[in-house]
Amino acid sequence: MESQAHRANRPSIQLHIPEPLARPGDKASFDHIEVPPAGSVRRPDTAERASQLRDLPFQLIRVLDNDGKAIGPWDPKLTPDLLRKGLRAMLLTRIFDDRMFRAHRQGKTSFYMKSTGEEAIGAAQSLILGHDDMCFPTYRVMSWLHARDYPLTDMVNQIFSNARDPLRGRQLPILFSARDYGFYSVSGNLGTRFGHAVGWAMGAAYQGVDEIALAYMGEGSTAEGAFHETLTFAAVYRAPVILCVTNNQWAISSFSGFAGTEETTFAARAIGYGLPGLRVDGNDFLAVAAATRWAADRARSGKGSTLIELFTYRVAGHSTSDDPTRYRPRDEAEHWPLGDPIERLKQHLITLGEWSEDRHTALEKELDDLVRSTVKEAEKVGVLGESKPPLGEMFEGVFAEPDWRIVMQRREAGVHGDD
Amino acid sequence: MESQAHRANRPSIQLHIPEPLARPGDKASFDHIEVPPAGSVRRPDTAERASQLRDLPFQLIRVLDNDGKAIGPWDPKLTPDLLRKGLRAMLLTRIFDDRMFRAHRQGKTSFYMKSTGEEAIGAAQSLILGHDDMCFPTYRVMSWLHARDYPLTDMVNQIFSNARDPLRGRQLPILFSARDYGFYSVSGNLGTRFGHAVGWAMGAAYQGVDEIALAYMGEGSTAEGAFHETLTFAAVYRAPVILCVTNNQWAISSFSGFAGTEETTFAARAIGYGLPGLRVDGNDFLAVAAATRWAADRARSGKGSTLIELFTYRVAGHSTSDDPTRYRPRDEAEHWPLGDPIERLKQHLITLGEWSEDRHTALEKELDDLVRSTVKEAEKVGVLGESKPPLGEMFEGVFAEPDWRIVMQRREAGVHGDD
Amino acid sequence: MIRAINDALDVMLTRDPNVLMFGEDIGFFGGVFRATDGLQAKHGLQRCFDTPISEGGIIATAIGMGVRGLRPVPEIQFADYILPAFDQLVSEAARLRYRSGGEFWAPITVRSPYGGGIFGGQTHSQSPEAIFAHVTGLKTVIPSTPYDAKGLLIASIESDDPVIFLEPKRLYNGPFDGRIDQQVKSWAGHPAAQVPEGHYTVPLGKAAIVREGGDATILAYGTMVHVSLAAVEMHGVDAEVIDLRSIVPLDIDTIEASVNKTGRCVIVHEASRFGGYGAELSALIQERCFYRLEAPIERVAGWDTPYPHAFEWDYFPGPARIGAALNRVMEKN
Amino acid sequence: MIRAINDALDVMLTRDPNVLMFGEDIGFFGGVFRATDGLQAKHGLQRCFDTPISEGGIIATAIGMGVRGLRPVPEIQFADYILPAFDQLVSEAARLRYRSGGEFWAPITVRSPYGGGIFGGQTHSQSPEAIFAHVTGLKTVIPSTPYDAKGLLIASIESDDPVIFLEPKRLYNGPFDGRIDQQVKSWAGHPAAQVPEGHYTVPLGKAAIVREGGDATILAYGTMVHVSLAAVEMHGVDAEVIDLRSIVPLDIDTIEASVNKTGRCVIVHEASRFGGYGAELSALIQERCFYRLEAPIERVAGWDTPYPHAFEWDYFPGPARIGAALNRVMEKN
Ligand SMILES: Cc1ncc(C[n+]2csc(CCOP(=O)(O)OP(=O)(O)O)c2C)c(N)n1
Ligand SMILES: Cc1ncc(C[n+]2csc(CCOP(=O)(O)OP(=O)(O)O)c2C)c(N)n1
Ligand SMILES: [Mg+2]
Ligand SMILES: [Mg+2]
Repeated sequence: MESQAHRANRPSIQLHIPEPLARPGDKASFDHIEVPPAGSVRRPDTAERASQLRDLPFQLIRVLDNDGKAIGPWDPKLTPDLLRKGLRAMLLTRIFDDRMFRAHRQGKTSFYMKSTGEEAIGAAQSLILGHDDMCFPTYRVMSWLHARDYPLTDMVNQIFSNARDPLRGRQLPILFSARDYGFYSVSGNLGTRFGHAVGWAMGAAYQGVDEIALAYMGEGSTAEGAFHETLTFAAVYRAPVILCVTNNQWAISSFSGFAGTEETTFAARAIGYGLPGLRVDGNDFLAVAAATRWAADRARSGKGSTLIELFTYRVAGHSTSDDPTRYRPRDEAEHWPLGDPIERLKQHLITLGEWSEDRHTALEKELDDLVRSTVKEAEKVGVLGESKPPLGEMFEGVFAEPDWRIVMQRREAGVHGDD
Repeated sequence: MESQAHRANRPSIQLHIPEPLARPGDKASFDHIEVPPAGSVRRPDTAERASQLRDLPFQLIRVLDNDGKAIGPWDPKLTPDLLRKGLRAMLLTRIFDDRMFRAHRQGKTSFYMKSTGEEAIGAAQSLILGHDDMCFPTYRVMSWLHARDYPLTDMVNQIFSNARDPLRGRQLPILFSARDYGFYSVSGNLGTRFGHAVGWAMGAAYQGVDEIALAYMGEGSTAEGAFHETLTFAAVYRAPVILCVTNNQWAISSFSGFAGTEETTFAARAIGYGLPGLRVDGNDFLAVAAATRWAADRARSGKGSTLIELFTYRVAGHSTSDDPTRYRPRDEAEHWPLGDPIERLKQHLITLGEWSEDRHTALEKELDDLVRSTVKEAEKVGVLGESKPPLGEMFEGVFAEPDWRIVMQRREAGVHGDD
Repeated sequence: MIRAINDALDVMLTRDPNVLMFGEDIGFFGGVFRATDGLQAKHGLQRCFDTPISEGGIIATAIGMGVRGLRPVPEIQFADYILPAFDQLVSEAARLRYRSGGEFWAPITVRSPYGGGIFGGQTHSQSPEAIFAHVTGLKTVIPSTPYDAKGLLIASIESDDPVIFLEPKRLYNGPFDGRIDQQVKSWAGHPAAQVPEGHYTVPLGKAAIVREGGDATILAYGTMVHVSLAAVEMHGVDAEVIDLRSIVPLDIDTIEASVNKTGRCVIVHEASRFGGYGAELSALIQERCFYRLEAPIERVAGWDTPYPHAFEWDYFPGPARIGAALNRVMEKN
Repeated sequence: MIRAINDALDVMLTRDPNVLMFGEDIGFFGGVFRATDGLQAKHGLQRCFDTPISEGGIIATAIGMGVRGLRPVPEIQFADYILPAFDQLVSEAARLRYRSGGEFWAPITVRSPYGGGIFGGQTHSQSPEAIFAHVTGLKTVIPSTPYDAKGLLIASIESDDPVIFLEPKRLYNGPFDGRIDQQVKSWAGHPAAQVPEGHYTVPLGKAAIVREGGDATILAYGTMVHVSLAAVEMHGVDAEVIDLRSIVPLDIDTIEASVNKTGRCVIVHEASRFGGYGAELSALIQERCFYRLEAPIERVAGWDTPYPHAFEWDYFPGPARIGAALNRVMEKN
């Protein structure tokens, strides 16, 4: 063993605890974030080997410039119709979120989570992927469903946990499931569905069909072992899956330094698995769409998985239980340099001559009315505590067929007949 | 959603299952492995930022060239004494392993695992780290203990599970623990101690002392979620820990493709955590020592963790329960291009004029005698089934103090008094 | 109770430099239930800090620190999220001392809010105590009052064994007794809400008889202690109510003496019934009090379903279900 | 038994293209216990393949495939190593159907060798069935003969629920009955070693009365069925021996009928006693057969210590300990 004497004049050791640049009362700062101009990142062929793509995780794919123009090789050249669909989905998400958040204050639901500022992600990806593809969502990509016209009333009924709740009163509000809309069951525990997406995608490859999976994980959740297990399986079996890290920089009160970004990016994780890693402006509908299509093409042609970091910012609190002014500057959102995804897409459409302020205002009004009338309809069924599915639903779906324990306990709980 | 019609002429999809280049009956091949010349990798300053080191994981740090000379910037310039110590430890490990393997055939122990071909790793690292540092080993780095002169008799007693077993009959042979030798408790389940090393190292930093931890994980085991959790914590808190992947290319019957090396290296995992990643010739005692010292200096000066991939080859079967000829060519080991670590260090010492064939033969004889006589001594205590610790040991150490269940069960099992 | 827990942590941070704590959102923010409120500001960044969202990593790290001689008190944000760390707890923390021949051990105390009653749905309401109780080498502690919470938590931190410290989250802000038609109560005025300043311990493995009685014995822990007391009051049975306080080690003597006295027993817990901790209690009692038992031991527990969001009060074992079980053991039907 | 398992897998691979299997070393090599020997060669690389060493990843992947309608049969190399996947099994596989309102479910069958008797030490000998039995939404199946192994495994694979299929590894090559002084037996000649060709099922939730008797009831599963039979033979008690075959769902009717008949009961398992599956059995029986019981129900189980390597036969519940319990329930002391 070497002598330890030579260590005497080493700097004194201290445990490093990451700290964000600003806390409440401090001046908000995003100075550590570099925002490269739109169009500055190369777009390699989708067939290129991962080992040729190791520069990409350290860049930021952006398409929309400050004037609302689409720039550079990643411009996905989407039709105005699709862009308007996306805009509508994002706007609906925003309006719906606000309304539900208020519904929680009024005691109509037990819980709610907004995705303010992150609406581009689910909306763009939902519209780029196909009907037979499957998304493995988090609670923060409800715009996926709005982009596919999921029935709003069902959604509100679920959030109110009332008698028409499609999930039968068994699941917390917003932890949705919508198979026909390519939207896998969300649950409260983080990270565990990431690997299901790989299994689903491996299953597609096993069956020889070109359906693909797309999965989300918040940047905070990437610290779970499940993140790594998922990437390992995705890489080893070249599964046709798109793995997305939605880096909104906060995990409840913990800034992304606690997920390990002080010295690297989430997209850079891909390098260690031999996968392509794309880092994308998550507030840029076009960039999200373009990166998703690149990864989807790659996956469908048997080239395997891509890791996409969607760089964004969580504008609202974590959930109805959270108060972000306790841990970050109140005005932090205003300093966020990548803007509002809705505003940016709107400007782009206007620049293209495919949209106008008037049409926008009209759309806002239409969606607001829609949400209002939907909530009214759901309220007729009942809000939390006023109405719930029949008690028998508590005992359904534990197994495909109930065993004697369930049968006896149903009876003991006073469930009779169909109830 | 985009139409799926354009997919019609895509290549047909298939699930990719990795396969090694050669199976029994095939010609053994290491053609996929590039062996760069010794001395070809730059040695950055230990204070350099991880982001400046992203080239290193794709190279191979080697010091000893084919003539037994130490070459290039990574030459650790060890004293001949230390080199001879290392040689002795490696040779002892090899001879001890062979003897114990035979002891298993003779029914003297229930289980054994050799580390043939990998002896340089534990030996070099044990000699480079200090007495107050702590290693979190696997079952395949027993050369760590041999390098620190762990009492051989104790080791054999543990392997024979006899009355003098220092682990009191509670643990499988070779799943050792030797606190005074900086050797943490091994267990049968893989991967779970990797994170303990980070906690231990964080504890050192918390206490402001410059002790460091070093942990091992086999390349197969890196697929466990624990690997990622460990790297995440190591990076976030800049823990003074050296994290080693011993890539011996096999995990029982599974080649390293199943751990995800078809397109990348294990050292490259470091990039995604913002850590330095070194890829090292694990059969080169000097290279292992040099890389370890680099990482140790870095850790001790508060710069945090390093991931080291030790590239080697598992020459023997996985354990006494394994027959590698069932899944790889019988002569595969002979084609392995990085040679025998003992032979290479011996040649180096001879080249330096610090060793000779005669001295080597004498040392072999000495160690062989030592092992033989130690085994004889342990046999006097008893081999498996002939002798075991007192029955009461079964009930000790469950808790710091036994509760009534243990007390009653001791009695029921017939333990009386001190037994 | 949450303030008593905060107080215990504060006391231990002050007394012992080897004590430190970490977990998701517990540092600057003070924890989603405010258990560590103010502790980082008072004791420093290194003594109470945030972690990556990785329960396995949190426990692994804690074990490594424990091995060095520190006494880490990691928090898992909800007991439902202990499962990713289950392997660390079972295969490592619980086994380390045994397998290493006593060379290494992990004196860690894993704090975690558990149980239902807050409309938290399936993954914020579960009671996983049974799977820990079965693991040799782990202690599992569950307080039901502020006084006990502080004393048991300090005793847990000072224990040289790994302790799972489950905090009934529905009791954080008041002694909830399952009567959902009544006004929500705070701890103010509750006798066991008087928490002495400074250091004191409540020993692990010692149950509390919270109500003496001769007709039947009720065994409970956590929130169910209060619900059981309400049931006794509402149903007019002179039952002895025992708060187990720690389920491993278990105070079998107190239980045995009580059931031998009453000859009747109701076991109550929130966790689902099949294979729950109540099964072990029932088995032990019939082994030890067989000839004194006058009626079958009853178990009142969560149903054998996942914890259902909208059916919170149908799932949660309330005073009515406990009362019915009391009636059954009293053969009053 | 190992050949019966291999046969069941072969039958299912042949019948159903949705069946596939994967696990550590099960592909080319055929598994460390040879359960999948020859299956990759016969059915192709994609039907039976190796995996990364990541139990969590294996189960997550299986669930994802199951959601697509496949019927994956992952292997976990030793049941001791299921724990890294515990969260996937409990929070995902077991809950998916319920929480999604029936939209998704995971028809996976997790095969894993479990139990002691092979000098495997702490991490190759454990019996984790109790922690699965407590989880609502999981089925747990444990065969004790080649005939049952094949029939139960096929039934498990065909089940639409997630099944933990625990294989008593000490029975792979013969009906070990705990008499360690006797010659090791192979399955040859054992009546239940006659395994019909092709497809058949043994229903989940139906126990087998492997020995009829009137004096006492012994409840066992896995290796302990054979050890219990040996104990009966050695101790001359006319006990009824019931092989549970699946512990969830449990065949409560068969148990209840038997104990009502005999009035005495011994429960046997390898897992440590406290909080083990025997506790649930004991609780259920005293709830249902209280007025018929003539003596306390006895539990014979592993001690409440980790599984100790050198003390294999002191830990393993052998015929002598079962015999002593039989004597106690017969009040023969
Ligand atoms: C396994 C697990 N651990 C902890 C939690 C508690 N929790 C809920 S959300 C959350 C933060 C998640 O942050 P992130 O992954 O970044 O997603 P975001 O909320 O920002 O979209 C935490 C810690 C949980 N739900 N599951
Ligand atoms: C959690 C866990 N899963 C599986 C096993 C079974 N197992 C024991 S060793 C081994 C292979 C390990 O390979 P590697 O990590 O490459 O280490 P090596 O044996 O090559 O040194 C496996 C799968 C285990 N011991 N623990
Ligand atoms: Mg986030
Ligand atoms: Mg290996």
